[in-house]
Amino acid sequence: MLEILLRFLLVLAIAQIPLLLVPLLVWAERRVSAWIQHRSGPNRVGPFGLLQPVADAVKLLFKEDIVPERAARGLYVLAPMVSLFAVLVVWAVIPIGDRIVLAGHELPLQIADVSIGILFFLALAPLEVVALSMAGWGSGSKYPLLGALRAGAQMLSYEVVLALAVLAVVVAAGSLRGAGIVENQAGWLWGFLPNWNLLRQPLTALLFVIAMVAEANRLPFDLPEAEPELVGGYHTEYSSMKFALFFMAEYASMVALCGLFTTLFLGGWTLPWTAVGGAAPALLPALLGVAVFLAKVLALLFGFIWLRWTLPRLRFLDLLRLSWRQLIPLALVNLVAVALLSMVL
Amino acid sequence: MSGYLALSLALFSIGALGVVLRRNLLVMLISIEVMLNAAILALVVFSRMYGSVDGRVMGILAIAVAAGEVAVGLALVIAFVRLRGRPDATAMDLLKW
Amino acid sequence: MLAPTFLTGPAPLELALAPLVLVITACVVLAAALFRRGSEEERLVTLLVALGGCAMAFLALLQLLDRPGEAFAGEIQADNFGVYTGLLATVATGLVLLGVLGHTRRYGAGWGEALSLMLLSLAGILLVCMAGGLLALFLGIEILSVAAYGLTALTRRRGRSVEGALRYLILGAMASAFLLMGIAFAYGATGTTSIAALAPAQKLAHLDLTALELLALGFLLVGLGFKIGAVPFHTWVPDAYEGAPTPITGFMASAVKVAAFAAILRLVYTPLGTAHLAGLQNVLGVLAALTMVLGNLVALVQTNFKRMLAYSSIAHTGYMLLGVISPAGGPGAVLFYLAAYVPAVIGAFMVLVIIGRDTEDLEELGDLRGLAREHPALGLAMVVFMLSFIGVPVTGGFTAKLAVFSAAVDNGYVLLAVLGIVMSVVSVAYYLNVVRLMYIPAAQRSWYRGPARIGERAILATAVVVLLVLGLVPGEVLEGALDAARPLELLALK
Amino acid sequence: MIVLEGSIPAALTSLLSVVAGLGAIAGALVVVTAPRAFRAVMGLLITVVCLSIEYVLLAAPVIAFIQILVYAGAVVVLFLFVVMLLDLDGSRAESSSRGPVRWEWAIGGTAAFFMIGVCGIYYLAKLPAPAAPAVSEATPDGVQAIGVTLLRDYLVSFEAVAVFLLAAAVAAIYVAHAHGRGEKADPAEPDPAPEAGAAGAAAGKEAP
Repeated sequence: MLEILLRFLLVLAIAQIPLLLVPLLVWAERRVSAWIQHRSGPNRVGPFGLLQPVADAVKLLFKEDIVPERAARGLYVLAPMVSLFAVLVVWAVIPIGDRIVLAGHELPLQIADVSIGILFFLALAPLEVVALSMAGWGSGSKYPLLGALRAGAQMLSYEVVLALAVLAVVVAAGSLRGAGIVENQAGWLWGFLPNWNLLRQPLTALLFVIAMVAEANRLPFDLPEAEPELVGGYHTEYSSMKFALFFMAEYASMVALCGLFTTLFLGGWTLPWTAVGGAAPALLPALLGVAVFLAKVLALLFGFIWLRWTLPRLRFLDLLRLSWRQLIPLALVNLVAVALLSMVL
Repeated sequence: MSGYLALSLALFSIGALGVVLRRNLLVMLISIEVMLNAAILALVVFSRMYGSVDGRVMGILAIAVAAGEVAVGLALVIAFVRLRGRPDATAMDLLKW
Repeated sequence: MLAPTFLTGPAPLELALAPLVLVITACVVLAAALFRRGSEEERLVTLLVALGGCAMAFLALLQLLDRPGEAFAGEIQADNFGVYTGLLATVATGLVLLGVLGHTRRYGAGWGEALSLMLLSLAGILLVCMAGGLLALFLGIEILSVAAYGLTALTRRRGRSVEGALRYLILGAMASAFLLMGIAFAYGATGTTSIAALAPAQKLAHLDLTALELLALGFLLVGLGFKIGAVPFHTWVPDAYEGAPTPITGFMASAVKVAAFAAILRLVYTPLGTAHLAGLQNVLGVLAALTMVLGNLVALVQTNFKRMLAYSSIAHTGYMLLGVISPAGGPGAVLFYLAAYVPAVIGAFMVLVIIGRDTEDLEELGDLRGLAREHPALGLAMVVFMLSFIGVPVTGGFTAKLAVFSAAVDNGYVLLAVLGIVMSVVSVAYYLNVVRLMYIPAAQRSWYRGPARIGERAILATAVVVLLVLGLVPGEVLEGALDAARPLELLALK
Repeated sequence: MIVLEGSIPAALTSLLSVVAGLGAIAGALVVVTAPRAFRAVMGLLITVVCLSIEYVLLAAPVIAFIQILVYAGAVVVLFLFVVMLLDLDGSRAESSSRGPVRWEWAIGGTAAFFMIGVCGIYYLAKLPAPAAPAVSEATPDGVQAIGVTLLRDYLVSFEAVAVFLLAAAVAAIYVAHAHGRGEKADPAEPDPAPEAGAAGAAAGKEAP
């Protein structure tokens, strides 16, 4: 009984991570953008403006909740919920740490350690597109529809790249479990470098990063919501908490994708040259492992923000061309090469 | 087990009805997908019944086939709409008898 | 990694060589079309490459004649039945390709796509012919169908083409769902996916799985009924035949039909099918009667030549179904019937292709008016094809009908055989109408100018010669067909 | 969530399977009755998701997630894409499609399919209980078993699927491509309606 209770609490705690990171990210985005553009950014609410996201949330809560007259009501209301659901559910298969011992029970630091975890992630992530399509269609107006169309084409194109990149890692590791892939990255490369997939398969990592940015709808690939062209894309007609849900889903999906990248390429919770993550599942090392994992994710998130304020947006056709003409062939070649190499080595 | 098979047959019947009754080409294609899904469900059920992997493997390949058929079907619908203006089987009037 | 062959027969790869060659050729043709799209010479070269692929597949299949073997966990089964039907389909495809040899200008758009789809389709057909597993059979049918949808819509700016393809696709995909459902239930009833071992379950012998078997056969029958174009499921045939460009129609009426009949013969003559043979015979007998009657009667009133041939092909499906339900000698007769039907139907469609070479498609019956006076050789060839369709002695059609009807009589289907003969007499009206039209004088029409191209001559001459040979000295081919189908018959007569 | 057997009471799983089955049927009914294609696609999505829940309950998680991957990730998105694409000119092109339903078909079809369904249910009521799977798919070995079977016993089929997808891709890209060289619309046929031209132009711009 105690074990079930502990496990339940642990799962609850892990599930909060992306949600807790969202306000931090919102704040960081505004501060970093300000820093890049030599502005001050939000600095009135709380120290360094840290409470700004709270203020934002309060403001959104009290806004009027509008449903446009031409909207298909069911779809319109459901869309933001499906969107956030799709993002949060994939977080379940990402291991944020090794095992932990609580009150004599050994528990995995992961919501669900399923044998086909990576497949789970790839299967459920595209639900996000369905949600965007529901929003675009359900709003019953033009810009959301265009945004949703773009989202559909973009995600279909980049989902392939993402899956092919993931597949290359899976082939090399021989496991579909997140934890299995992390364990596969233990040890050393040439004796002194960490045996991370980032170093073993740099091309795969690059492909994954590009596809990841496209999947998260972030600049330079944020065509579905491109403000100058489409006002706001699929969420143009949304207000109040429904808009907030979309907003949270977008940031939470960044967190989930960064978590996946950390698992696949950065050795998950392990810290090279130290004992963190390798040893017995005592309480402190396990927590340290979680901290390492989170640190890696935060670093990646910083990269995301940096990218957004540095690079200009692509044209839509260029975006699709990039995927179909360059990235997919490259990813296929990469996959075959990795498969052959891992057969030889 | 028989419950699952009944579900499969029911889905198949509903899908077939959709193909026969509806005039919207897209809905007809979707109904065909429902029929194929029913068949895949039957494969998985029998695979479980015999405790063998065969049915599931066949199901996986059948999913790929279903997806490919949809792609061609949608391409044809797009070409059709380009020519006739709406995705409607009642607009198919060039071929008679 | 392949399992070592435990047979003294051909090596595993050798069995799969023909489809493999075709797929590779298709990829080459496609790549060529992607990177160099343009001149007529280039189109000619890709056509020759495709023809070469067909020839190599033909040789690869020929190697397997009288050397039965199975490989890849039984998924490929190269018995004589499979090789025979495969050879027939390959020859048919080769003839169609030969027929468009002089038409690189006429069929410009989608040339590479058309060639590669035809080759892929043929690969699917070969897979159907040589399938040893249910799944391989299904996938072969899917490959050939999906390629056929694309080929039907080849003239994608033409409403009739797209419309025909769409109707074909919706009914075809529905048929695929029926087939898959049938395969699922067959697997459920027997616990195996191998066609040869498809016997009522021993594994769960204490349980009555008859319901599953019947459901399986029912679903399979509906699915295959669609694919062969038997009567309540025939509606796609005229649409697809009329909508497709004429050479493609020739391909569909010949090679695709061979595959459909190979599939239905394979599935009827399994332990599962023969266990319920009486029921199958009843259902298929009714279908055969309906198909013969409706095909012939509707063909009478057609004004479009392609549509008329489509209904006539439905009628021929009916005759062949008579062979399918006659275990003693029937399957062999069907094989022979296919061998006699294929050259005639390709020839007839090719005449249309040839006369329309320099202009638009000519496909109305009226377009043939006076043709034989202007082009005697073409007219004569067409006469032979029509006579063979009717089943007049001296042509292959006669021997084929004789074989099928006598098999039906042998198996006690006297009434159906009589119906078949009556319907053949009815068919005289519309086939001879074509001949009549060709020989009445008419104003100048927009047929082709200049001498016949070599490919055209070759294909028509081949078709005529084959038909005459099959009509005059059918002995060896008929024996071969009967021998090839004997294993199937034995299963039913046991 | 995958290791259902044992860890969750049997009553709960059978309840879940009934609920998911009803959901699948409800989704299919939405497909057939939806006035607009978009809703029909949503119905398909419901059916697909419910069916994959059933697959998990049938101890086949791999096919469950492949089902979601292919259907939710590709098929449904493709359908939505086309539905929205055809709607771009603002005419809600598909809403005109509640054309005449052929009633003789309706009655005949309903009767026939109900008979199949009822007979099936009646006969199938005495099917055997499931055999225990040789290898549970919840373990890595189970996943491996699928892979091994796929590439050993079904190698030809696996390759055939590749050929099928190639043929499908060639056909689909060719047919949907708007601007072919040296092609004219068939002069013998009536000109397409003006809004079709607009939709065609839009499709030409957007289709990848």
